[in-house]
Amino acid sequence: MYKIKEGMLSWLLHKITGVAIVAYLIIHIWSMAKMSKGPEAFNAVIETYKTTLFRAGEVLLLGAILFHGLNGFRLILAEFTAWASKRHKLLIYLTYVLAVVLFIIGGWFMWRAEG
Amino acid sequence: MVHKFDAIVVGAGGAGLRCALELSQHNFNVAVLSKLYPVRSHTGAAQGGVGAALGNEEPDSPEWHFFDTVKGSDYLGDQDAIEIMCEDAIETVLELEHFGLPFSRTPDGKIAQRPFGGHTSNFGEAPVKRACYAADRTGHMILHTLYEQCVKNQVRFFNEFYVLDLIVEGETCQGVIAYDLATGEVNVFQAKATMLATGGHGRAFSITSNAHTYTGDGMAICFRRGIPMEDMEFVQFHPTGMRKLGILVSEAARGEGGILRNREDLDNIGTGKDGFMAAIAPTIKDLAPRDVVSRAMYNEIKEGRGIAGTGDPGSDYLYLDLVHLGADTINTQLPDISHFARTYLAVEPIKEPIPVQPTTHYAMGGIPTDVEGRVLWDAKNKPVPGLYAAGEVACVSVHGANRLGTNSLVDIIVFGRRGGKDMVRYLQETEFSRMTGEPDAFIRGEIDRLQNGGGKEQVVDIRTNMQKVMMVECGVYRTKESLTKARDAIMELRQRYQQVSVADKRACFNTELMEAIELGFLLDSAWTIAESALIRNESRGAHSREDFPERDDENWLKHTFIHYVEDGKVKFDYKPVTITKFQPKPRVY
Amino acid sequence: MSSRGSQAWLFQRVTAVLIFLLLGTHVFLYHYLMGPANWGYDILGFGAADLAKIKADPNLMKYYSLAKVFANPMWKVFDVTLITVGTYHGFYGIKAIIDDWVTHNGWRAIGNWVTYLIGFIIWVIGVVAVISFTPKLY
Amino acid sequence: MQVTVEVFRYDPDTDESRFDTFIKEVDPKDRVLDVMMAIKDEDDGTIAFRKSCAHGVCGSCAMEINGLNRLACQVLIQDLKSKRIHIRPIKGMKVLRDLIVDMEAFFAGLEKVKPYFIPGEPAPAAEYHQSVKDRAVFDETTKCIMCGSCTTSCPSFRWFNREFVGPAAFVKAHRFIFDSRDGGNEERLGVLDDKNGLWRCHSIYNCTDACPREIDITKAIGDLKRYTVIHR
Repeated sequence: MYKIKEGMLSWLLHKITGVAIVAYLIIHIWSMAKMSKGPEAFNAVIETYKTTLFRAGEVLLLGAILFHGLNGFRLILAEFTAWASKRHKLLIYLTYVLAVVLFIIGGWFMWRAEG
Repeated sequence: MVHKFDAIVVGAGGAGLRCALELSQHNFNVAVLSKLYPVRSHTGAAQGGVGAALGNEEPDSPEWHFFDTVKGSDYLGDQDAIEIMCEDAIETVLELEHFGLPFSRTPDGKIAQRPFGGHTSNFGEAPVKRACYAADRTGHMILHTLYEQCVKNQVRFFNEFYVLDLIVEGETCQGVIAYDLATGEVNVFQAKATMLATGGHGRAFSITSNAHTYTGDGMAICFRRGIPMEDMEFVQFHPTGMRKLGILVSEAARGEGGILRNREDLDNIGTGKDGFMAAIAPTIKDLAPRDVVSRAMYNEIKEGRGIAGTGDPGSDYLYLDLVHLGADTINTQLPDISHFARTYLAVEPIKEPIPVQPTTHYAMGGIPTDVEGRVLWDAKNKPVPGLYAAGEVACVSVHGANRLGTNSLVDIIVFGRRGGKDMVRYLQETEFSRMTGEPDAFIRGEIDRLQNGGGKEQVVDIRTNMQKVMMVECGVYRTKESLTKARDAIMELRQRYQQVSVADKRACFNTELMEAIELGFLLDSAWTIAESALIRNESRGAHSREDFPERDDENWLKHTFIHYVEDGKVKFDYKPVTITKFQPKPRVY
Repeated sequence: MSSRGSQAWLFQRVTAVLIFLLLGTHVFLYHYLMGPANWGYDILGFGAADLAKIKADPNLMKYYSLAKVFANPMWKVFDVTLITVGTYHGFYGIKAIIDDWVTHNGWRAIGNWVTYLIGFIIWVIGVVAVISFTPKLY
Repeated sequence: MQVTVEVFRYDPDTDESRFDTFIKEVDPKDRVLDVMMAIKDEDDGTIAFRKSCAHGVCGSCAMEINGLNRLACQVLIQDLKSKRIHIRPIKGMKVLRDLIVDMEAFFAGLEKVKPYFIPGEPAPAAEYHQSVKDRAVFDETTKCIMCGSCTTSCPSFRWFNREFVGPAAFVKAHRFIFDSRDGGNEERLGVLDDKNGLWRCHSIYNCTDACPREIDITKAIGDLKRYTVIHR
């Protein structure tokens, strides 16, 4: 099998996280439409948001958004500046490290928060 | 299968493509046959530059270039041809630039030039910047630019078609026989005019800068058909091949200021102080021509001043010191060479010297032609109608006994172009003639013998033996004894070659068969080299006889023509050197 | 959708940057100021009476704050913009994946149109929800 | 040191493929090509692969070595950091025999971008004027040897779409588009901005990692993307 190097791994992750975020976007807009129908409907939706499954999903979503965003930022840099293209491996690792660090901090806060 | 074209070009290196381009510009139906893909040809390995007296960097004149080439050739080059080459070089190089070749530039936007071995101003006064370059990949850029222009002009390419024979009817060439490597089919290519541009025979030697595919095909094909070979004894050894590998460190490295160092000189590494060459060629030092430097290196090693100090020219080496040039010059002017040193030797040329030893590099001799690229039947200039040759395969002779750096690229573009122009003339006045018989019968028989002969000999044994004996007995220095040994060994190997058979019976990409055929061609080259070297009882240029250390203008100011008589037997003929302007003088630098 | 690859490529990058800015504000406002940061209510202008009601039902707190926000039409415009840019970027991304992964021409065309259609429906739902959200304020 | 070499074999006559394994004693400084040649000379003469210059300037011996496209003549055994050497043909092109693939489509594909000089103005008597700075802009992409390592490492080409113009052609296009003397950019932009053009590149860097000439191909493609956006 052809080796999956840094750039290719990032590309695959970018696509996977992208699809995940779009899936969330659909759910989010769908539930938002429900919420706009009054306090009762709103509260019902909020209750589902508070389930463990949904909260775990939201924490994962944070990870997806962090990676997709940071990697997207790296890609823009790489496509628009020679400086970044020359250092693509360094920047990719930086993306990973930043994404993981922010994910741990943000995820911890999100999980701890009372919904 | 039978193909019919106005013209066939065999070989897709610089000379072949330049010729094909010329023909395509005149709307002739032209096909290029190559045993490789076009940009794989060995022109792409040429690094340093192409000589042309543009005078962009400092005053220069084609006449000085003319003189340097004559002197470099040790007065064996034909002066009428050299004069034409040096004058044509200027417009040919400019034309290449107009084809888009990305030459490096001077600060005022002109083609940049650098000094090179043996190139001087004012008839030997001081080194001159004459080599037009594109970083250290000038050959690569020439090859790609010419290929691109051929694509633009929709030249028809037959890639991986290995030409094995000429079709000669009466005394006229009518095309070639080619073996299609992908299908194993033998194809007949009929043409009014054929250009051979197949390169040299460096792979006859064990240490060489040449490609694996550099197997003297064109020379052997002609030799077998009764066309003589001219000046085969002259084989250039380039001073700076990478230790053991033979990969070339271009003369551009010394052109930019690189200095050769022996073991007594190690303290001077990085200082830029003169090395041992200063004593041998006081005027141009490390930029002396290649034969001079190679011999000097050989002597240094032999006298125990090699880096290892073993005194064995086979294994000992010297240093090429670039350290004092600084990272900037090394990285921008010599990027490829630095890359090679890092990849293959794990040497960082910015910080440490590169271990080098002389490597087989270039065949000055080859198929005799006139200045229009027409192949000659004999020393009396009788042309072979319809057959042309240019580049390393040919001997015009502009390089004589030793080629100057950059003149190989000058040779291919100038004579590829001139050959093309003469082919245009020839095509306009010639009709197709009828082919008789089965022109491919001989080659089919040969292939059948190699594939189904049942002999017990192995290609690799014969090849290894040949390369070793040529390197040791027919190398930088030669004697009657060593050459006799070489000749006899080659004769024996030729006998054994008759018993070669290949295990691979497939039709598609039978590379084993291809290597067997290449070995047959190489054995012809090796044979003619050894025979010609044995007969020339003098030292001239790259041909250094320890038993005849002096140049002998009285008896040997002439070209050798070696003819095939029958297997094991050759006959010699001689052609006087054309001298127009520069009378032979002792060659000191 | 642009027919020219160059414009689509540029749009994808421009929308990425916009999303970064808009989504940052969105998250900060809805999920921080209205969530963990209680002082957010001061900024939104909640009085003591509002806070008392909210205490009785934590869920209502969110509803109220949202209502307060949407009382200002600027924020509706903001949300419509975010939905538009987000659905464009997201669904164009899906289309790009389909372009790559689905090699059969017919299936690719079908996949693209289905993507456009879903994207459009989601966009309409989102926009309608934002615009039609007119909660009563206490 | 001893290495285990696994070589892909394909027999066009029977349409069968397999891996052959050879145990070889090698010097760590040997190149993979040296080992391949030793196998051909000593073990099995029928193995077919291309070779020529043997120092990385001709591009004949591109193959997939331990999962990466490389030139066999450029990889030293010690650099592989593995005693197992797994060799197969570059992917995405028709295998003709063993390690030899059909390059005709690749070469024909390059021609789409008009990879030749189209003069911007009539040739002057001497050379075209070009400043050192203008020459430097496209220096890196002039290094390309058309070995095909980049294009056949790119998933956009290999996995999805053989019509994709591909990194090698972009490198060629870059070399001419950013040549101040060239005037053919209008003709090239159409191909670059096509659905099989630049936008299939997702900056994966496989091409850059594979390039034996160390061309930053992804950067070159980035240059082309920006150029195309501005000029279309």
